[in-house]
Amino acid sequence: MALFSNLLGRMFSGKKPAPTQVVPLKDERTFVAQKHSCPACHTHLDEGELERNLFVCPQCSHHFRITPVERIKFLSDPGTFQEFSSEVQTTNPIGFPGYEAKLNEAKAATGLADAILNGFVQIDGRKAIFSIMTFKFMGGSMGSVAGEKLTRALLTGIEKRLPVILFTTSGGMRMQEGIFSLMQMAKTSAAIAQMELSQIPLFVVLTDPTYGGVTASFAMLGDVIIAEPGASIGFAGPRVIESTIRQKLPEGFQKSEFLLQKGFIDAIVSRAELKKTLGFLIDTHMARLKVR
Amino acid sequence: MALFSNLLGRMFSGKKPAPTQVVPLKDERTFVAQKHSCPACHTHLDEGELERNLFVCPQCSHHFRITPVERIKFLSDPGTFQEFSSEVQTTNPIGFPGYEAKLNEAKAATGLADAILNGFVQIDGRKAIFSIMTFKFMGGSMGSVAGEKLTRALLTGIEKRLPVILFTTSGGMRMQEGIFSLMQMAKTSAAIAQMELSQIPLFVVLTDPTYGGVTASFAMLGDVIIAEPGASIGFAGPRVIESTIRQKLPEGFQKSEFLLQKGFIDAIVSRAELKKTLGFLIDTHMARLKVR
Amino acid sequence: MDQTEIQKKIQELQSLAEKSSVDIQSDLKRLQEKLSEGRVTPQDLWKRVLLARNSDRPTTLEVISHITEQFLELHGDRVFGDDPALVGGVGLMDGRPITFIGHQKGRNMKENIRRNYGWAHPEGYRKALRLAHEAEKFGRPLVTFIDTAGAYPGLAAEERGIGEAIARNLKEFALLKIPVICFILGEGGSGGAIGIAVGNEVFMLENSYYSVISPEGCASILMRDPSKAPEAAAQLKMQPQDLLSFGVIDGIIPEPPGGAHTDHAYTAANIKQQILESLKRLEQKTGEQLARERMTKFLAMGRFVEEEGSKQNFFQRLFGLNKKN
Amino acid sequence: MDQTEIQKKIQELQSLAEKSSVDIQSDLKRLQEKLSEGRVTPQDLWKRVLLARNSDRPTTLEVISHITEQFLELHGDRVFGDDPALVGGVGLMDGRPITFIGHQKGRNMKENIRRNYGWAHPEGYRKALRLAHEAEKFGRPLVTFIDTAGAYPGLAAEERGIGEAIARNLKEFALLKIPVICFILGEGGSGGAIGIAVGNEVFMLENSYYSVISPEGCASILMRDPSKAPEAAAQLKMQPQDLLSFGVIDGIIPEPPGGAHTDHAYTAANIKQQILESLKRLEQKTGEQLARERMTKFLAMGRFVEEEGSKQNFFQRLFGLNKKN
Ligand SMILES: [Zn+2]
Ligand SMILES: [Zn+2]
Repeated sequence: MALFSNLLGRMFSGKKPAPTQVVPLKDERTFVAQKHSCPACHTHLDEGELERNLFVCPQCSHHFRITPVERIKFLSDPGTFQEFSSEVQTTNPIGFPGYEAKLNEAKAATGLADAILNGFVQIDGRKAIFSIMTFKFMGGSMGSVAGEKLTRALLTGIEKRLPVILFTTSGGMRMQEGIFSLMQMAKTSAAIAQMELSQIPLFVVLTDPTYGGVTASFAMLGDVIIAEPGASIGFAGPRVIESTIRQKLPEGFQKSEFLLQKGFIDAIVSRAELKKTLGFLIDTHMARLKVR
Repeated sequence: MALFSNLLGRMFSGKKPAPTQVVPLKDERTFVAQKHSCPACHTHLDEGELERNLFVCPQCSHHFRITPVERIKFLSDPGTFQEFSSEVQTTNPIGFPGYEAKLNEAKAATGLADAILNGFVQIDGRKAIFSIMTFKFMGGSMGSVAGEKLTRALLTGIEKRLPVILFTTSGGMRMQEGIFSLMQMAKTSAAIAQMELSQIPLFVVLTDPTYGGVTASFAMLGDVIIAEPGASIGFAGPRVIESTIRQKLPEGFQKSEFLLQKGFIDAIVSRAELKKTLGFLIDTHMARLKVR
Repeated sequence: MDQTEIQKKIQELQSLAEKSSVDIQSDLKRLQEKLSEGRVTPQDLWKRVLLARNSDRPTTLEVISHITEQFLELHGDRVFGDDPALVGGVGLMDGRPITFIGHQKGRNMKENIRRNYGWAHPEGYRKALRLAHEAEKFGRPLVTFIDTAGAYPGLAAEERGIGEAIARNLKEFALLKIPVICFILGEGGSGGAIGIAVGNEVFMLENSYYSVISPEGCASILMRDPSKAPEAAAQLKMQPQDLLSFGVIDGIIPEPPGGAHTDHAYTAANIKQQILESLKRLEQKTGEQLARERMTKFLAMGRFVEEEGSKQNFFQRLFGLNKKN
Repeated sequence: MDQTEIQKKIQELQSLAEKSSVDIQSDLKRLQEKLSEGRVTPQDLWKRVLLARNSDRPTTLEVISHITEQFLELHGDRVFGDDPALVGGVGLMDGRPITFIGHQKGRNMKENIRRNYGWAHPEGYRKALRLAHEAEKFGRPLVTFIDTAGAYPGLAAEERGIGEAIARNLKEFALLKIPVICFILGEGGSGGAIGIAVGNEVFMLENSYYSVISPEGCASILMRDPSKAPEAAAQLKMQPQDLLSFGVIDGIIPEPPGGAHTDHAYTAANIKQQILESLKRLEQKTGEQLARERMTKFLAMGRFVEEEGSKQNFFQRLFGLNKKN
């Protein structure tokens, strides 16, 4: 966590913080494991070229999983990201055996304190709040810290009248925090209820993969819900479902395109278009708030 | 219309009207046409016995279509019905050829001014408003008068803080009134929107048959929606659907039980239980209003 | 359309003579006939019904693309599916955010199979309502485009409650605290049309129609002969001038002389101009006023007779005007 | 449960000795063991998990029929279907109207097939929300009964958006301007449970559990051995005393000594008493207070550490307490 400056502390003191220096997380992509070829179309890829293409396969448009830092880089104006709420840190609330060790492992591997990162950003000059999950930190599992940070992002949006943009990726709730982790579903949804009353827009960007309690709470509560192409999104995982219904799942089940057809997302937007789309959504959803 | 006293006029003058003497309409039942046997189970039936059984077949529980006057008799306390809004009368708003003749025919056959009858009633001592449609009057088709009377029933409910109970039966909108008849869908729904703001309860009782614009407006907008057993309820008629999809419709399609399973009605209540159920609904929905 | 207007149209048409397509020629002829006769025949009216159904007329998405700088289609009803026959989204028109919804027909067989010929299912109406509420939450005006022969009369539509979906829209649209402006683009078919047409102001394109039943349906029920649709169409009084005279709509949007399909840009420009004019009026009002006026407008729809004075008393009493006791 | 309570239970059990079923005997033994050891073992806890799943426990509809004079089940989500695994309706309890919703399990195989073993689909959660809004509109308190292993993990549930349905409930329940009182009757399984458990006050029956994951699921993921479920159950701290000590629930409803299944009337009477007590408190408050308190309660859920003072500052700032600038 020393990686990101503690913005919130400074906010309280009233000083305007300097833009934070961000350091890339370790690779979250399946790229290396696939021996420098696209896992979808098996084309051989050059890592530099892939990065220039926002980690989207130039052949088949497969969207690789990316880190929060890369999202910030691709979707916000350079140098505008200012982290906040990094002072919130994980504990072992129900004394679950082995949880501390797992946490330390994940912290070492990612350089992050937990599975979520909050910050103020600008998108082509428009102010907004990002709350970004990462799958690399214990499968993006949602415990007390992720819930608290997400909640702070939402409530800060209300306080500062800024649109909030959530990027989801998660395997579900973090079972090592027991009932506290389940409660994060209600907690984050209550924060969104508060946003609803304040009429501050919430935009959700679903990325691969988003499952479990995250799908059954804030991921489905955006005023506008966007998905990256080809992302897997669902409540129960495919293996659980297959063992329940005892048959193979159809092709494309739980993919972004499936959710679009089933009526649960507003649009599928490619990574290259996403920054422009988010800017447009801010313009169309903040007009009244600006007038006031 | 001379049949029913004009209550509204008296309401304006502030005089309390006497209970109205109601006269039975001509038979709306399929009974006679079926040569004194139940159209569902073909049991031979005695008309007196059938009436004592609320026009429900004692063998198979087939619910015969009944007249507004019979509904009043079966569902409200004797002598409490007081008609209102009978001063609203039908005209030929778009000059549709032959409409007047058809109207006169229907008036003569039913003794009613149009397809709907409004009145104040009491249900085991609880005050309420009834608005009752009849299929016998031009297939229960909904024109300006039915729309206006229904709207007055709803708005009177708001004004007097009384629950409103609608009994629907209709083949759809009255095409002879052209666009005015279509507008009744929006009109009655706007009145229900007004009720929503006032938090006055609306209970809908769907009876056989309820179709078309009635189903696509007030019939589906009750706070609680009850159906009589075995009633046919839908938007498009079965023949239209069969000719669209070019196949036979499944058994039980558009019946009350089908709608219950599909999630569009709250409960199916037999005619014998209906009065008690309506009383219960009034008790459970008017508690707050009474406290005020 | 009065004589002067028809005269003006003919002049417009003549000035377009160089581009003269068969369409324009036949329209010209039709209008000249109208002028000479002094009034239209059922056959004239029927041509306009066919014009309303012309598959080259501008569709919802085309009109939107003409009148907005940027538009994002938003999908889904959040409960069952996304209906390609009823679309919607948010756009910027002269930099101002507006939510659009409308029936979407296809241009050819393939598109029409996908769009179900603009016959929407319940999920279409539910998406429309969701987007209307989204517009209300963020204070955007709502513009709707009606272009459907009707809600789909199919088994699945009944199973999923097409009646409930339309009914809910009628009620909820009455309550919206934003400006709602509606345009009948082509076919305004019955419940399927009014399901997204409860607006503060409702306009019809010159060659559109808006009716409680299709002329074919009316002819087959009342005359037991669907081929008598032209007569039924005349009797139903379903064309813009009729509805304007009834006070059911608020204005007629001019089409190019040959019909909207001959010049999408011109038609769209007229629609845009009307939106701007209407917004100028409507944006003066509070959300409560807009909802109340819309509700009162539809509560007053219908024609009937009654005993002297009682109607006025009824509404006076209910809306607190001239309250006596 | 402290020592005195356990002592009391043993006395109760002994007084029931004449009716002594095997259940009671084994419970007696279990509780005596607890007492002698001073603390429970994973095997003790596991017996309680099995008790929570006992198919003879009182179900939602049984509890309702015990505590109301009159009850009408209300069906349907108004968009897709009626879910027999999640039921609801309106009832009169001591003459006061209350809306009830709850998961419904079957008593035998046939009933369970119909009720899908209490695993609800999206339409169940949507019906629950509809009834909650109906209760709010008419100012009735809402009482919910949770008894599910989880939301149904099936293809159709995913297609119809089980995630969306639960999520929407979590948000909308937070806003309800009525008293909301929740009871975990038996199994409180994960998202499927919390989807109807956002209450002002939440209670657990003595032998129920409430957990983010089933013990079997936890054991197979973390220990790669589902048979280690008893250990996982102990580690997950999912039983009433745990949750009460965490401040996640507000109280524990006593069951008869042999478990709730041995005496439905007694269990229901305890639930009714708790409803009456809670209502006495909650009905003092305005709708706004109730919604605000419920929201604040859930916003405060979670355990973490942070730099000195910052949390307090954060909430102070947001909720306008001690506002400085
Ligand atoms: Zn590829
Ligand atoms: Zn029979």
